[in-house]
Amino acid sequence: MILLKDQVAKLYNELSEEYNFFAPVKEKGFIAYRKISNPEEIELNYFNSKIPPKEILFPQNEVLFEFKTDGKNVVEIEDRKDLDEKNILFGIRPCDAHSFDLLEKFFAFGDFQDEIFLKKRENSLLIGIGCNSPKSTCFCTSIEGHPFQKDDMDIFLVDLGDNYLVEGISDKGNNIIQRLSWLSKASKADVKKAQELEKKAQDLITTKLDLTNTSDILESNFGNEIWKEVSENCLGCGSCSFLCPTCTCFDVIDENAQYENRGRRIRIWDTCQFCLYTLHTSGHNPRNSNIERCRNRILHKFSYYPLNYDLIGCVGCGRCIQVCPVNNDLRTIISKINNIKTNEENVNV
Amino acid sequence: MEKIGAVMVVGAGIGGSQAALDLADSGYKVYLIESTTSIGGVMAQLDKTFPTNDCAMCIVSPKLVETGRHQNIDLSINCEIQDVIGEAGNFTIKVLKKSLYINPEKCTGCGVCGRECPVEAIDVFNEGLANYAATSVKYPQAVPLVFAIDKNYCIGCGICQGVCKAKAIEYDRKDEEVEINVGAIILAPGFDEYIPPEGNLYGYGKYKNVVTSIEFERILSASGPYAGRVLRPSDGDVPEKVAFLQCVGSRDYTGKGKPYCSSVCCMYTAKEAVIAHEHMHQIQPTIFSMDIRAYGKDFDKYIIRAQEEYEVRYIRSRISSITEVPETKDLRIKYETEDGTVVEEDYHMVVLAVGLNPPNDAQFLAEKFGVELNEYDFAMTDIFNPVQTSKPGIFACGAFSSPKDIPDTVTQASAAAGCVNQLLHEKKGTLITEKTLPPEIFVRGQPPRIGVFICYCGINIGGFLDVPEVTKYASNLPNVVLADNNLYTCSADTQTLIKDTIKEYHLNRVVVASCTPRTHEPLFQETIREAGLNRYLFQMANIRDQCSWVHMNEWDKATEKAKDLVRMAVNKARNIEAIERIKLPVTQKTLIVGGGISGMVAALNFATQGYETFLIEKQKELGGFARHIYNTLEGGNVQEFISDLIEKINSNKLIRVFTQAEIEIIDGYIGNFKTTVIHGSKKEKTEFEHGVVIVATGAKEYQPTEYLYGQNNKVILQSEFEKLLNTSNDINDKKSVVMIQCVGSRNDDHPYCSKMCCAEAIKNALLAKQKNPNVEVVVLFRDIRTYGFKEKYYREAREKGVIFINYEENEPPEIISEGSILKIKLKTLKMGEITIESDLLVLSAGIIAKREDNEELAKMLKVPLNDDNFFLEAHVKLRPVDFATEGVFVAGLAHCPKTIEDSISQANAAVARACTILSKDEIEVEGKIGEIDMARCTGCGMCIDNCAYNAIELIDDRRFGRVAYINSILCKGCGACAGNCRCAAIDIRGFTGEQIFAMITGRN
Amino acid sequence: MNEITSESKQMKNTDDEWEPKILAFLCNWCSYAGADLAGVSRIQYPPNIRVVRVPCSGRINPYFIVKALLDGWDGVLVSGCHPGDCHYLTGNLVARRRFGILKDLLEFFGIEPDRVNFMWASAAEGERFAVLIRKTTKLVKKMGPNKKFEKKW
Amino acid sequence: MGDIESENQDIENSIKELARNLLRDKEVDVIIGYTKGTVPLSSSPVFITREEDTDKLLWNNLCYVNLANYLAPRIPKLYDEEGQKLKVGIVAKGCVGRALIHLAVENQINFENIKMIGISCNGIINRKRIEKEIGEREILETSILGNSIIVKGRDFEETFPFDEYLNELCKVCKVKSPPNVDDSCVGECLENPVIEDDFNDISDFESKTSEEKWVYIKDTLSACTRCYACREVCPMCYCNLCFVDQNKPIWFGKTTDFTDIFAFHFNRAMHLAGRCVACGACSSVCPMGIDLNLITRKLEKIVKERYNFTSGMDKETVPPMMSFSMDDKEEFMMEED
Repeated sequence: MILLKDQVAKLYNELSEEYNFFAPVKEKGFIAYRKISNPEEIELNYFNSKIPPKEILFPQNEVLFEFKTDGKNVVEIEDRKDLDEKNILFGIRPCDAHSFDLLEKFFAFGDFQDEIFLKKRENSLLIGIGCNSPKSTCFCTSIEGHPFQKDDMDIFLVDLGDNYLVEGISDKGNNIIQRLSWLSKASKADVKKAQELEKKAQDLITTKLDLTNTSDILESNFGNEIWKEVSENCLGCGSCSFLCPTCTCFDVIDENAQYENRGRRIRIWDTCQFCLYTLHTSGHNPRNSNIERCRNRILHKFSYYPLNYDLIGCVGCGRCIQVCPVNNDLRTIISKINNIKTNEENVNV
Repeated sequence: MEKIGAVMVVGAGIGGSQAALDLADSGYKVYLIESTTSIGGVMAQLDKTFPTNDCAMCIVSPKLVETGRHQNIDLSINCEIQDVIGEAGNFTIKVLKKSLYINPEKCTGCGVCGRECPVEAIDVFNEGLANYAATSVKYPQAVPLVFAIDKNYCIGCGICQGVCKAKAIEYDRKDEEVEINVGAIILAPGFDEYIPPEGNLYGYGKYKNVVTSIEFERILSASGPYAGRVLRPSDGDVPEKVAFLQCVGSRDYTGKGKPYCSSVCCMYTAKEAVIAHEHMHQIQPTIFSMDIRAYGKDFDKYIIRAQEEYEVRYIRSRISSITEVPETKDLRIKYETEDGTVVEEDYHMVVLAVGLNPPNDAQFLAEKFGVELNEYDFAMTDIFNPVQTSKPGIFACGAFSSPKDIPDTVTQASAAAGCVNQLLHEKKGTLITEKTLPPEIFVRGQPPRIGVFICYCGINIGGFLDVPEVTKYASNLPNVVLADNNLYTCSADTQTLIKDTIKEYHLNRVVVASCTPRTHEPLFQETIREAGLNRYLFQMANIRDQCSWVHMNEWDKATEKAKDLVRMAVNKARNIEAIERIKLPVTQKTLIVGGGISGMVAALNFATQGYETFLIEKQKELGGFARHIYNTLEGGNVQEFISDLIEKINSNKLIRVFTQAEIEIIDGYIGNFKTTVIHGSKKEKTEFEHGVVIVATGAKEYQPTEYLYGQNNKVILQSEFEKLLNTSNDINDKKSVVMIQCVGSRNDDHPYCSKMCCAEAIKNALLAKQKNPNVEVVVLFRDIRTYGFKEKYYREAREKGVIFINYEENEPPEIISEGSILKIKLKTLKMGEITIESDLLVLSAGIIAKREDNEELAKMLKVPLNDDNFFLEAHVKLRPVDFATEGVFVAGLAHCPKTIEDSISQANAAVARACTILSKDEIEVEGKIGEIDMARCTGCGMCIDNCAYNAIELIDDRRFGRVAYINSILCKGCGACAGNCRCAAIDIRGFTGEQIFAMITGRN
Repeated sequence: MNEITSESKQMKNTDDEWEPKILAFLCNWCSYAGADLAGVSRIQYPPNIRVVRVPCSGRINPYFIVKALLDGWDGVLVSGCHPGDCHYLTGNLVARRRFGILKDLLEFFGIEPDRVNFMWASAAEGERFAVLIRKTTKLVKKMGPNKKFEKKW
Repeated sequence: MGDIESENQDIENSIKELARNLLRDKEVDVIIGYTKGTVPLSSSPVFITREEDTDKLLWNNLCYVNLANYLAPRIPKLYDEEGQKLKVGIVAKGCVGRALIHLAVENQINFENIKMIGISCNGIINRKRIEKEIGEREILETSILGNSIIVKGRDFEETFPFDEYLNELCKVCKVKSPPNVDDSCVGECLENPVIEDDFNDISDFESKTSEEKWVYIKDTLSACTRCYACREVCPMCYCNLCFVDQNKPIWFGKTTDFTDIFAFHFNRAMHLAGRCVACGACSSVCPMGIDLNLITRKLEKIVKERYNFTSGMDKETVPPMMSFSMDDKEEFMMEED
């Protein structure tokens, strides 16, 4: 199917009644996903958002429930009522779309099912768009993805210049496309153009990380000297993880209303890069320095994720590379890790 | 006869209160007897005090509250002494406690009776400038806060009896006579001010706009008749031109006033002029004075500031009469300027700087106690020990023995206490009582169970806001187990109720919503402690003084405010914890640095009391500065006094003297110092421990470079002249001796008065005249500062023909050496330029601090120096011998220039202050102090710089590295450290971040 | 999302009746005593302040003041001993530096300068205390309710 | 004076030479400097222990991280195997020197173990501004040519005048080189500097009404994600436990509600008064591009005008929050009318 560029508004108008319509907009010089009220705001000509779209389903501050008191005791707990609302995440990138897979795995792992996230995920429709020009820091192809990866979406768009090629991926997506009867049919030339764009985009990704053995190497090199080197200039800020589409750590706090007998429990993003993250009440901190904290981040994504979910905990979006204040480049770190093994193999041989 | 471990202090002004506190803190039972109905004396009437312009009430009221509450002080007001028998060590005094017609046990000081009293009577406290009721308390912050009925005005209408819900009014209450048995007596009745008699030439009493200085003081006061605005009594206008006349009733040989100098008027006048200008900038003060007697520490700087910053004009002239301009009620003053012209000026208001008289009942007291008075009716005291009266066992302090200012009074009060210590030490601790209290209930970790007691305070609270509503509100707050209200929460029966309630409801926090914690917190704390709760598990909400009384016409809003205040108190109470006060052992030994008169007097006092004492002297021999002095102006034989002291020191086994000694290290803090001394010609090293330190390092004589000193052998110093007079007859062949005053004093390098040079000059002039009546003695002076009774000798000198000529600072005499004579050229205002020929020029060299020595010692002891490198006491007015660093005291010239008698007083005072520590086996430290969370502290050191008490230092902790450490002994809990700490590593117990957070927030 | 904006219920009156609530930190030795004296002297002043007693103005951490604003108090008043009168010698001087910076910064961040006021009042200045309470109440009232920090709910 | 390009070359050469000498003469064990970043508009702090590695050192107007941070106690890595403190050589532009000196004043470091490789900094590029102006185009390469910044992408090339695109703080910087204390500085350094500053650059903002200021501040800060990159990159934010991370009580909320964001930035500013050394690193590293420099300048102005203090100029002057004077300005105290 073909969506003309000037039909985006029409699409919005048709779906925004039923769905909370989230789309990329330009805000303070950066791209952010916002629930929009005016389709003019939508900005699809962009690389990627500053903060990944995970914030739509897993916001930085999220009220888990509210409670009421009679001044002395809690008398009533009010659960979230908005979880049944339907969402459209419009115009997200394949890498970020993949991140929802990882997030889902995390929130559904083990006995505890995080209903809030899962319900929202269930009620969300992903309309993604291929990356015609990936950034130099992108490396999705190293993680079994690519700039036109459609598997994780419900509907996939390709920017053909004047219009978008629309492809229904899931049943959910196809249902929607059926409703949009006014969409025109795609021609063979359109499909071909899309394939060309896909090829061109893939070629633009020059970063190739060999992650085949990384998990194994990491498992056997917990105490390696390399961690000191890798963390040497790390400042311990949370930029990399706050902007990471796959980071899920959160903290839980309670707040009281200022003038009323009520309060709420909120979860807020946290990161393993903060020293407070693992600080025990006793004062003991098992990850007492940047060395352990940097290591944890790498291990979590490239060792624990593969072990637990059989997936790499990274989508190759490159945000952490762009944003690190001291330019502690993930690509460099991975290649350093891969290097250890080679050296040791040499020794062993 | 057996000695008694109790002391009577007569007079509860600042002096009496200080003496009582020092003794009570040292383990003596004190009976404090006051003739009026509240304590605080004159100081409580003052607005500000010189030279710091401190608010008098701010600094004195905590002291008064402490006095009123001290467990070892038995305070009786409205008393009269009936009879005294006995002798040093055992006196029996009959005291008449006159009825207040109000039962002090029941009176809560709420003041309703005073407000309802229909008879407007005169308010003594405001010096007749405001009206007050017959039922009254002396002033709002009075201690004890008990009302009294003035029967002279009372018409017996019974209204007060009707309104008093505490049933405290007892019209038929009788006087009571008691007999008190004590070992020593301190007389501190203070003074009465000179009141110009009827028909005086100043028109006082006749012209409305002529007021005395003490009346003016009340006008200045924020709590005075015009609420701090300076207005003239005739029409309430702002007086732009105010004249202050000095020496009203002082330095007066006409018989109308007193011949002596009242010592304090020059300074208090300067202060009043400054404050008047500060309160209202349009006021331009003019001060008419003879000499400006700014002889005390930092006084001269104050005078200079008054002139330069506050536009105070000084005119050297004595005014004897004033006329009123009838139309304007302005006052006309005629005076002669120094060059002889006569000027007439009009002023809007005139303030008479009235002198200090002996107390009106001086004769009566002298008779009852059997002490002698001097020629002016002040208490006669020992020539070297100014607190020792003519009768052993009876001491005098403050203005009773001579006119003096507050710090001198406080010093003398402590000195008297020091002498009592010496007399009664073996009976210390025998008569004081200690309460037995139940063991504390352990409440830590238990959920708060709060009891709230809300007070009606008669109608004081209940009449202006809805107490039942507030009670209901309180009962619904989280963790509140019980909320109740009481007619008077402070009454004795309510205390029992509170105790019972705590037990019945297992309360572990108590909140009282009533009056101010400043007066009542200790009472309630005591109550809950008696019920087994730690006294810090208490919180107060001030819904009277800061709510019902200030919103008397806003029932709803006052009720709402009271609810908020109660909620805030409950919120805090939820977060309060028991605080255990740390106790520390005290090493009952003392270190005295400096073996001059102050050091030796202190050492002997300590040793007499049985304290082992280490006396350190830098020189080879003891004696210090006074070794160069032969006699005092009053005739005391100094040399004899010193050798007597040295002999006593050397023969006392408890005193260990180190000569040629220097301190290497002083470590530690109050009660627990450790010092290493290097001493003797062989530089031996000795280390010892001690509990207190007295700094008595003295000062030195200025070595002039001016006036040809050192170049011409006819130019000598006053000390050298004294030696010449006392050891030779060289004076007999001298024709003319010229003395120059203020050499090395009151100039840019040493901007202070050396205090003793005037007396020294006059003493030596008199001796010279006595030995050789033909010798001409000329004294060139800037101001003659023979304060107090020394004025007599100034007059005597003039009578004996000593010539006094005034010179100005910027035109000093010029010395020309011509063969065997010296020519002294001088510009005078009245005579033009004159030349005096002389065969001996005597320079009155000032006293200067031993700068290097002082700096080194100050650093070791962590105590400050002032700009002139003398040691700086903790508080200029009320803590004259203490340092901010506890356990360290100062005496003698190290503090500032002073006379031998003053040094001795200070030494004894320092001993008394030290005894408040040494008398205890262990000291208990303040509970509400700072504590450091080492895990948070980064050791940046900001708190160290912010701490006024040197209580914080950096330590290397095994786990946390370099972190700050608060010495809980030294900490006073002000929180200046915690206020600045970025890491919030410091918290103040009782005012923790969490507690204050709870008060700010949680408005649900 | 779950954002319910609630109007502050602090004073349920209409605008012209609105009365500000002002949190006042008073040092124990001077200003608190001055406030007591105002009471003893029955000097009337507006019922808008709520007092927190602190040992010394030096104890007042800027957090207290910022938190009070964030928590919806319409004004904050801090009062200590006059310079030189501090019971703890120099606590108020330490505090004064802090307050100078705080006052400048608050203003720079766009908080109305009159929201936070600092004053000195001695134990003898009951009248002055009342006068300045009247003044600060007037100033805060003029600015209207502190609505900058209403947290989204 | 040459152009920026050649200035950079000179500075870089001098850094390399001084670093080599210090390592060769065993005066230091490790050099902290900057090396080339892997992405455009960046540089990367680097630790060099071998003489031959000194060639990695670089200077390029993108060395925005304040290296003093690596000596602040929060990142205590500079110890050898035995736990002995390493001797450190640190590439020091003016603000790095100031930071080190202020850290010394606060007892955090000791110059005994430190050599500053002083350089005369010629300014740091405002990379966030360039990023924003380039917008949704990818920058692949940046360079300095003459006095211009050249930014190249796949299909564009833009030129920015160097002077204009400097950090606002660098434009008004009066301390280009580190003040010399304890003779710890090699290379360019200032001896007994006296700083005069008129702070005209913020007078526009200061003259705004409260409401205008509030709108600006709110707009600027509301993007904050509270990743604390500003705090972590700040050499003066070395608390063990930052106030926003503390509990008992939790003074300020942790959410990204503006109330909580305000609390963080306001109190952080309070904590930096008289301590901030105006390096601008906080703004350079903010992932959301928040510009905190205005606040930085105001802090400098407050302490200068109130207490005549400039942070990090010498070790002897007591910082304003550690001292006080009877005569401090108190024009802000409320008085009776």
